[in-house]
Amino acid sequence: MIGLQHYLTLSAILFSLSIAGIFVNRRNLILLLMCIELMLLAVNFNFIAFSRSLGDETGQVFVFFILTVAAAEAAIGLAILVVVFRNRRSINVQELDTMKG
Amino acid sequence: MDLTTNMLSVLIWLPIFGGIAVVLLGDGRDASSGRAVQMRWLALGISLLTFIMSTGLYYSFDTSTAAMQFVERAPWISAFNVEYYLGVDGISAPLILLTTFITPLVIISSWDTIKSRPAQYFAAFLILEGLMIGVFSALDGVLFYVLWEAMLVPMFLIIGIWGGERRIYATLKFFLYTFLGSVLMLVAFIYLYNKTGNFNFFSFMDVQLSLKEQQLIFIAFLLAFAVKVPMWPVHTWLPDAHVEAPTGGSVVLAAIMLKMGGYGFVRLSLPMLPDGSEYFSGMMIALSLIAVVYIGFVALMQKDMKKLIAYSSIAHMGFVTLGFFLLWSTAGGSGAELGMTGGMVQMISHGLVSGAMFLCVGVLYDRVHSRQIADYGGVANTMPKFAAFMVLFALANAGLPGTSGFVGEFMVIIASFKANFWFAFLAASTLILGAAYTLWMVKRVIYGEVANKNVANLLDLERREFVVLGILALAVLLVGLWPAPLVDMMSVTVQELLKHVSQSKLAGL
Amino acid sequence: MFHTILFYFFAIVLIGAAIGVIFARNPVHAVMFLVLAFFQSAVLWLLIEAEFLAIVLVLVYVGAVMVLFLFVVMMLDINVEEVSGGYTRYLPLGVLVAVLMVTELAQIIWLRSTPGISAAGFASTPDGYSNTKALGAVLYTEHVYAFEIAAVILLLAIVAAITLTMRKRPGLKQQDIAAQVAVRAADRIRIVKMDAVKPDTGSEP
Amino acid sequence: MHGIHLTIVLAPLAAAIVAGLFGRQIGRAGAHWITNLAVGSSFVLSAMVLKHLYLDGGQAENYSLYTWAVSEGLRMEVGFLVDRLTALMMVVVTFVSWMVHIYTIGYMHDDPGYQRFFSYISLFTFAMLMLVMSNNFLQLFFGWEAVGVVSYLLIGFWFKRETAIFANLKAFLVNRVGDFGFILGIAGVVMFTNSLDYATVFASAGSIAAQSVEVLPGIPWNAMTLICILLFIGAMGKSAQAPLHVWLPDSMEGPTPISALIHAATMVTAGIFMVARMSPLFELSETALAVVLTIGAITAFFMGLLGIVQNDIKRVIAYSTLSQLGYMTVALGVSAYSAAIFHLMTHAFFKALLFLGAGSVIIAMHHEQDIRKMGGLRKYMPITYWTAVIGTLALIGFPGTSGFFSKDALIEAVRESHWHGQGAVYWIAYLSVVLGVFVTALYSFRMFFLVFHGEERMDKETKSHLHESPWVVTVPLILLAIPSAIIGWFTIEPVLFGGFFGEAIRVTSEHDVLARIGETFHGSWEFIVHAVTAGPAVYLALAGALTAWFLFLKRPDLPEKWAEKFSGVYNLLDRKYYFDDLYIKGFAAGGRRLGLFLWKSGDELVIDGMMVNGTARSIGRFASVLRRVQTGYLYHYAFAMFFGLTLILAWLLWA
Repeated sequence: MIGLQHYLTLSAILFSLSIAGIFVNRRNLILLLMCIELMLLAVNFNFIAFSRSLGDETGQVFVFFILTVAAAEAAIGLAILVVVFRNRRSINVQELDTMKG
Repeated sequence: MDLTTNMLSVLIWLPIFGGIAVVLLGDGRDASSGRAVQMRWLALGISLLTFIMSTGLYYSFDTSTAAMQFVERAPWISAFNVEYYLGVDGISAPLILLTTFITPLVIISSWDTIKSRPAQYFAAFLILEGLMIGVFSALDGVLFYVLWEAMLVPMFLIIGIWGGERRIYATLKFFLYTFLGSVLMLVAFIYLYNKTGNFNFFSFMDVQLSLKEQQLIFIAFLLAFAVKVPMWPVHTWLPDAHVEAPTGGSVVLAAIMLKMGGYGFVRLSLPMLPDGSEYFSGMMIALSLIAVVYIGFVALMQKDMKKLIAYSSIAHMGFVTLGFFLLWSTAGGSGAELGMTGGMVQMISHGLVSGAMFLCVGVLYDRVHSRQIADYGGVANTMPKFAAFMVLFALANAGLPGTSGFVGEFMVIIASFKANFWFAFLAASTLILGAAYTLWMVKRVIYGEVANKNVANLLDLERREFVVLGILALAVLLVGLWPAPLVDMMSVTVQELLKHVSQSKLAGL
Repeated sequence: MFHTILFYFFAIVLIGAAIGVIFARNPVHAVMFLVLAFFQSAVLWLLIEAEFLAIVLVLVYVGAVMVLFLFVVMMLDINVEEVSGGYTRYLPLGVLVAVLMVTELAQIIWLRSTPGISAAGFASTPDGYSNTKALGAVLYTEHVYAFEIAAVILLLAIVAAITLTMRKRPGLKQQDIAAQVAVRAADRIRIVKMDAVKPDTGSEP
Repeated sequence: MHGIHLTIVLAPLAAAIVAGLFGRQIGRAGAHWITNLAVGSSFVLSAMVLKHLYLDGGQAENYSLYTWAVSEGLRMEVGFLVDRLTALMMVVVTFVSWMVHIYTIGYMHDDPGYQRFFSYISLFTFAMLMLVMSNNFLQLFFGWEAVGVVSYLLIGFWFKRETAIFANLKAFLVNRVGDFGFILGIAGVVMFTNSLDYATVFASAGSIAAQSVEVLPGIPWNAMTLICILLFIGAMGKSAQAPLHVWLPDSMEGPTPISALIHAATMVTAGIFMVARMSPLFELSETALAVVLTIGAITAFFMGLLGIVQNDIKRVIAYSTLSQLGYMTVALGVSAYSAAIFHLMTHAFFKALLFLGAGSVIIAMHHEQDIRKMGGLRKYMPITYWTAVIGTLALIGFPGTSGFFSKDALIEAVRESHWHGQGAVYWIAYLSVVLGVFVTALYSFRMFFLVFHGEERMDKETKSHLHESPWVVTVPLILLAIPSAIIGWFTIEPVLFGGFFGEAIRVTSEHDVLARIGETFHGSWEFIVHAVTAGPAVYLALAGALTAWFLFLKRPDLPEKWAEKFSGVYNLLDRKYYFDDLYIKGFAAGGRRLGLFLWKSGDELVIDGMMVNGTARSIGRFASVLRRVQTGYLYHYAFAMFFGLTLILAWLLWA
């Protein structure tokens, strides 16, 4: 029987993959944003799985909000990305090092 | 609004809101703009109003009780039992009066010498005034701490923006020194809070603490207060800060902010940690005496007038801490009250005298733009009125009887003799050293032939400067000739305090 | 049993799509993989009767957000050659961390979880249960403030995205209202003082 | 009487304030009128007080004006104790002060700081009166320091002169060394009696003497000895006793009127007055009295010797003052307090007279003070000359003059003071005062002859302008010459033997040398006859005068030859026993060097360099290593976060 643990495992794998993605893709800001989307998806999996397991809809409400915020975040992130690209003609993350101490 | 019940709040918030108003209404332009002129009048008006209100504090102050007066109490952060708890007793009331007295003088003295952003400058002083009054009247740990730290900000700005050439170094040193010290005070407050469940000073006084606890808390407090006083060896920020600060900043720093340290000792360390204080009293006395003697010698060799006065401040504040910690060295506590009263009077007197000395240096600096002793000589030839004031204040600084500088020193020396001959011996050496460094400076600056063209072109005091120095001179003489009102204000509170201090907290454990 | 097979099938496709997102050379391909991942997730959510969110995921995410991504990817003239590649250097470390993470999480999930939870599948929903209805019932009552805030956040995102990406083109003629209001007479007119010039009478015959 | 006391004190103060603050408004004449009026009326009132207390048999009054402060039961008050001792001092002070006020009108006539000067000397009168009229230690200390400050201001009156401002700083600092001991003494008094009031302290003097303190651990000291010696250190500073005498000769940089007023007649005698006032305390410590005696004897003799080699007219008188102060101190040391005060009084008159006479000479010589450039002034300045004769005779103790009575009585007292034992102390004291008489006569007449007799060594220009001083200068000279000449004759009996001071001065019976002399005293004339027939002092004085005549009028070449021959001794005297060198090069320079060391090595190197900035530097170094971690790449930070997370998880799981 497929239960909570399967979903959580799937979510963990998805999460780890997106982390690996963030490490691996250091040239492309868009891919980083996509990895973040993937990460949020993994989180959503957890919420839904627990919500079902506990029989409490609040978890799903959370997912709803996460989706909202993620959409907003994607919109702003992409807008920033466009501005960055416009200013620097590149979306290479390794060139964004103004925080260097 | 009933003034007697809300007196302290009014005294705190009137200058703060006044300062904010001055900032909001003033523009960033230089002193020549009409707006700036209006703003300094506004600032002066607010500070004078505060002073007039504070005289009400003096008149309705009841000298026969040691209890807190003008108490205001309201919950502030109820989750932690933090209160907006104000009150004054004989220890804090004179200091508040000193604050409200000095601030208008500072504003008048900087009337048109601050060229850039005068409105902000005056506002900083007003806000600082309110915060300082707050520190002196706060009876809640968190309130005290918040005001204590907030006070640094205007001072930081005053030195950092309107200061001299090395102002950044000086401000950083000033800020880090004082801030590092006071952080531990917060830790101590939190520890006490864990014991008592609130931040009320009185519950801190009543709580039973083991010797170990008292020692640790004492050290935490000591760092905060010793830096402010400043005691040897954590004094080196003071000369730098003074040298770089604008005249008004130096005056407030020396006259009032240094008193925070002494005030902290009497308000917190002594009554809350009697056994810790006893344990460390020998060290405190030793440090105080080192301050008196060591700093006296160091001051002798200073080439910069402000540095010299700054060093002399350290030496004079040594008397304050010496007087406070005599209790355990005297036979049967005889002399403790005298010493503590002497320390308190010394704080007030030092506020007047060192403030006046810095104003004198400011008068010269405004004209010649140098603080070096070597750049002057024979000032008395061109500025006779100024010379008279300078000599008077110098003599007060050297502890001449009849001026305020004498009162505290006399009491402390007498009290320390009761403790130990050598304490008095070392303390009394200030009679020689104080006269030596102050009058040697006077000799090189005021007396002699006109040294150079700058001095030859000096103009004597303007009416504004004359008024400021004249008022201070009167105050110095008044306190020197008749200190009884001041002493009476303190005496009952000091007695009560000593009762607290001499009661060991270990007995109940 | 059927459920189980479906789950594993979609899960494997989902993981494959995720790997695709990470390693795709072309950003457009990456976006397409991501779309696939979202579809798979939606199906998996359907499997555990979270119908509303599954549909929303498809509609909002795939329909709007992913399209936005595609737009941006296509709009920006990204040099694919420069952008892709070079990830091999960090690959071992990334994989190591990922594997470590998965191992740890799996251990928590399978070995250290509360005994009661690990046992069976999800409890079946009662008859006449509507996921959408139940969700709506809490969303508009208990979480109505959060809901409102979410709306504000979306509005903020719209405004932010527009202000960030809007730019002034040099050729464009625009009204600067603030400048018009703040203007003073002195800025507009300049009085020039000159010596009065008399008509040269001397040369007149 | 309270109103009168208050007027006596406050009139000079008010005049000083008016002349000082409103000098420009009231003008020069206004300044000297108001101050003269004030001090003159103070004198008249003081004389009334004295008359009331002595002739009318009035009671001494002791009352407080107001409470300065109260703390821990210690009442610090301001008040007056007016008994005969005080009244005598008041009369002397106000009289000399008034004379000097009048004299100043002439002496400072052309000085731009005219009003300031009058303000200062009036202020001084106020301070001195506060000192002598005090009924407690606090006010005593106030007056003590206040006269010191006015002295400081007056020595540096011509503040453009480098020497003057050096001298005034030196004077103040040396005085402060004395005050250092004085305030410790006061603190000691408070420690044992918890009172500052004379009456209370004197009443419990016995209990102080019964206690002991350990200043150095393990060595108990009698408390009274400690207190008295500390108090006497204050007196040493103010009354310029060796080794704290160095400031007085230098103080001659001030204008001559104040040399007469402050550095001869009044302020420097404050120490003598104070010890006499404290007689109930000093009586109880023979050790302290022995110290007083020794210090006084050393000062009396050795400072007198210095007077012989000085060439500045004022410095000669200054060293003479030192020597005479030594005499007074000796009298204190043998418990002959009345004799000390008596000598103080006569000395005030004749020394003020000598100083003012010297000032008159200086005016005539156009501010030339070197006696080697004077001579033969007798015929140009008859009044000055004759008053100087009286002053000099009084100084050397010529029979019949006031100085004779006081000094001879004093020497007699020393001779009788066998209770000090027959040891070194007694003989040092006795020989000093006796030989001192010879020395006094020698330097006094040396100066007198060099100035008024012999060849005229001044240049032509000066000589052509020589003339007698105006009446404002000569009248005070005459008025001072009268008491210098005769006051001893009339007052010796009541002051020394008639119990004039009554309760003000307390002497235990075994110390009471004056009573012993009094047994053989049968009037002033008898006293003169006795001195001429019995004592060596009168003959020594005459010998000194003759020696001076021989050396400086008859054979003026001899002194120079001797100076070369005995150059070691001469240098020792000329350099004033190297005290100045010791203080300036030793203590002052040492203090400065110590200050520099503490500042540069202590403050700047150790505290600031190593502790404060050192901490900052090491934090900086540590940070510059740490900052490499901050690459600025967001993904590095994210990576660090995740890596940390996995590590924490791993730790939680497998640790």
